[in-house]
Amino acid sequence: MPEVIVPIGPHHPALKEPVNFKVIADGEKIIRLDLDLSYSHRGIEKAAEQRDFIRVLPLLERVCGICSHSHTTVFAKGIEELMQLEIPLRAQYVRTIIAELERMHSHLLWLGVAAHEIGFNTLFMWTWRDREAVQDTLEEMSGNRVHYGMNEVGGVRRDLTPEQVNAALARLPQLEERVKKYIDMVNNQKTLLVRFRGIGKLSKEEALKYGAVGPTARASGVDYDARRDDPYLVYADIPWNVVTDTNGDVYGRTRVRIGELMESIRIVRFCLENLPEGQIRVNAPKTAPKGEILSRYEAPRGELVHFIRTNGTDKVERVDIRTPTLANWTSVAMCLVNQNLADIPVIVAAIDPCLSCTSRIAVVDNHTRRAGVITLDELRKRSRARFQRLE
Amino acid sequence: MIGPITLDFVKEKIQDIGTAEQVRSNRIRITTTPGHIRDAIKSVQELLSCDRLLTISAADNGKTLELIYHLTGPHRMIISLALELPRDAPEAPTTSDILPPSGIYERQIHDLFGILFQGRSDLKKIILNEDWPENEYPLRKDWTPAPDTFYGGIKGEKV
Amino acid sequence: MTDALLLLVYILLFPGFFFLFVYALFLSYLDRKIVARMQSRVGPPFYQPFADLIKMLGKEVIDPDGVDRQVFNTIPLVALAAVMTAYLYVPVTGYSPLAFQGDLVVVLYLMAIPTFSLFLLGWLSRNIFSAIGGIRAVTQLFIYEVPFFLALLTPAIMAGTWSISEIVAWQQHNIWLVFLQPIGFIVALIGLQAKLERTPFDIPEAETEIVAGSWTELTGRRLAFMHLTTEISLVVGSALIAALFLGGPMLPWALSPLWLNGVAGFCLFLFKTLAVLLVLSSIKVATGRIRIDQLNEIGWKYIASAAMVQVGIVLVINYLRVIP
Amino acid sequence: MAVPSAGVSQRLVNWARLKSPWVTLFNSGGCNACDIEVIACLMPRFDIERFGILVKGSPRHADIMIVTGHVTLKQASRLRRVWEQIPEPKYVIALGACGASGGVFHGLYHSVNSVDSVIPVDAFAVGCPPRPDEIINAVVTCLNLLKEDIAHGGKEWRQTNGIKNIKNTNEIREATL
Repeated sequence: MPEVIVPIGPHHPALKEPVNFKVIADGEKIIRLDLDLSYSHRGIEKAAEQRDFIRVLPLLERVCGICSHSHTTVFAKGIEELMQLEIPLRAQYVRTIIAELERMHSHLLWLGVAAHEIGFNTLFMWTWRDREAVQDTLEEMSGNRVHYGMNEVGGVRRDLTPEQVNAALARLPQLEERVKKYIDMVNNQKTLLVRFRGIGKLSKEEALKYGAVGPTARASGVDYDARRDDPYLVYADIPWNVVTDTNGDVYGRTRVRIGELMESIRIVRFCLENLPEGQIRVNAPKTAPKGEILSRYEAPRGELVHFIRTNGTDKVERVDIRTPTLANWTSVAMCLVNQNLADIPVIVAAIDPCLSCTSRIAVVDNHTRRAGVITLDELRKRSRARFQRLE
Repeated sequence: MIGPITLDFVKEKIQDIGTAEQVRSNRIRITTTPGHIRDAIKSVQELLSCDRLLTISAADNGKTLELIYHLTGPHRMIISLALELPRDAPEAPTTSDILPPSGIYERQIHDLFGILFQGRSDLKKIILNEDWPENEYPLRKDWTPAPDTFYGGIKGEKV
Repeated sequence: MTDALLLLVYILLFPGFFFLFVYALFLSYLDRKIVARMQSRVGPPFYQPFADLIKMLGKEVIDPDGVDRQVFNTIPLVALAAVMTAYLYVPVTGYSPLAFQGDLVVVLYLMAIPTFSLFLLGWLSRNIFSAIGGIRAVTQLFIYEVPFFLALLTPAIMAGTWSISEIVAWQQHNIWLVFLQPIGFIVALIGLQAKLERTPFDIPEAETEIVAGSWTELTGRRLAFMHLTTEISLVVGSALIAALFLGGPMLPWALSPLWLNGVAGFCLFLFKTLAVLLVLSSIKVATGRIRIDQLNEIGWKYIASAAMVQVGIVLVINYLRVIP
Repeated sequence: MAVPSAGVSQRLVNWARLKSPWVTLFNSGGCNACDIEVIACLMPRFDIERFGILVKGSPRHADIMIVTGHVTLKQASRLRRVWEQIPEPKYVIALGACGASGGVFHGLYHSVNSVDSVIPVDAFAVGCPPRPDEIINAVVTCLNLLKEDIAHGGKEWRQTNGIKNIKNTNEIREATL
């Protein structure tokens, strides 16, 4: 069978962050996955070594447009620990609120994208409509819809006014109602079930073995959540639960994300209602002492790790960013094996990858290495084979 | 499942592999050598029940290149296995067969630092573009773009 | 002489091609508007499909590398011509002047041509997305065409004629066939949705999987003609269902003077096609895309057997002469 | 080329071009914040379909290309290839600070900095990322530009007048070949 190259999704209106991967397929079945990350490689890690702590935060914020707060929080948290800086409680609460709002907007976005992948545009539109409520809250609090710029080393840059808190609280009940509706839809809507159930299955052992993180791992019953296992901000002091599921497929990942939406609403409500008074930042020293730290953070997509090393100057010596998507690729590569080609978008979307709108999937047949377009004979043969299988 | 991991417990288990020190309440750093890293990972997996790899960090400290494997398990203790490699011929054995997730990190580190992982045949470019010149590793401290080298992009137009 | 002139007016102006273009664009607008409103959006302005069409006609035509230009230019025209011809046999104001015994079969045949054109375009495009889109289009055709044909032939068996206009006339004297053949009606609706490649059967042009399927390499005029073809197929398809199952453009009783019959029939035509469109749009809004192997399973297991059952029921009814 | 006293059909086409701008989205290696804001434009809150704007997957169907983000080395050649696939008349919008100058990524080793060093850009939208209303505004700006281009009979007038930093498209095509 000649090599068939299907670069799914140049200008993909749904997926983010440029990543390209080749799918090595045997006919209709997938054998393995090959990855190319160079489309969006910018050299942020190098640039971070050349900018001081004040200037590096806006840079890290732009690692990713969806988890922008995650990257700055995990970095600021690490640097503060190296400086042995205790940041005020109010600042920690504000960071938590923004973090959970970000999780909400990311999960709503994901649900819409997953629906779009299976052509269910109505759900796509609805979730993104409800996402606007979260965006409004974030915009009121931070002044921007996507890059919030809330963090600085030593605290947060903007305080929450009582009006902002009340406006945010007023939006939550309706959002909660909508999320409940989505829970209902995901459990009952036929086309969603048909396309999500049993797709991209990952057992608990496999999830552990291949290092899946975040909702992908939790959907397989792996009970890991950096918010609980390595508590940061105020997660140790507030009531919330880790959501897990045992399905292990796309359906399970959807359920975990919707469950986390409910938890996030709970956390945000608790934090807004119990927002302590006080300072929002402390003065941070310009330089950090020599040291190294592994800073962990549960971003919407999974565990985000920054390995930071300082050398006594006002710049980091090294910051190594491990994004959740990178950690999840190995498991995606595994759960795509033996799946149908048409399920690639939804399985890939199920880990909520940060992909971009560039060529992404290339199907390469394993038997021959010849590149080219399918010939008519081939096409005939294929459709005949297909047709025989139908009968 | 084993009990809470303490420094003494770790020291006892890995005494012939390297030296351990507690660097944070939940992190123990073990300094080892490239020759021991596979054994170290195996024993950390078996004796300390670390079932997941957080990440492999690479760093250039000016004199040597460092690789740090961060593993954790149900006990929530992070075990960091650090090793140093010489700058002129940085080579380490691959761990992708015993730790499947490390495959992708190894390719990335190979691109950015030029560390060769013995036993990997598929260390092709993953994070730098296909026109990137060989033997240029951007995250090394002494690397700066050479003015006349073509790094990719569009030929003929200097941007 | 006047007859010939009238026929020419019928074919070219009203209710012929001119009306067809206007109505096709209008239905396309309405479809988009309904979908937008159901998704709580505002939706496009009324002239949108027209503006899109004109713009596409005015765009540059790009020939993909290594493509036979002549064939690539011709295929969209063939598809357009096929559905326009099919329209002439569908009764709009009461009775199609071109009707003959067997025009139902001709219409069904002509309606299949756009799918084959898409397949040819996809294969000729030398683009992998288009090729896959083409394969999927044909695969899908094999799945839905049999139940769709069966469902549309049951009215013919029931009425004992192969002419659409006569089936309409039969319903005028007896009863709407939707009451006698509800299964056939549903199968026909599903088949039409699949034929028009709308969600949940938009597998051949699944945007998130294969960009735009066979459409990917089409530009300018070719794209415009293919768009027009799908829009006209929507008119023909809904008119066909309205004629075969919903009594078509005829009142159960005759009016005098005679021209009033035509006007009433035309109003009924508009009303019934809009009703069919509303159902089709609702299906589109309420579902996601299914996979081709799932469609295969559903199509052969349930839809085809439902159509078979319907044929059986009709044969039994005819045999027992329940309806004279 | 159209002249101001064009015939009815040409005037109709000009009108249609203004009323039906189809957009294709290209992420040239940015942080995807701009992308989600473009997608947010499709949503009930902003609903650009009411202006006749559709986001199309295939560049062959598009009139306007929205480029998000600075251009990475790898994406530069792809960006130009995709741009060449769009049929004339075509317009390009560069979104955000990165699209204009590279923004926060200016001067990084894997970046060519700005979109207009690869393809000619007709409109820039400010912001990091631009709000959806600003993106809609950028499309409207493009349409106004289109109107002026129609009045002048082509894009060439902008080079001589120096109104917009537009490079000769032929020049760029030759450079690629």
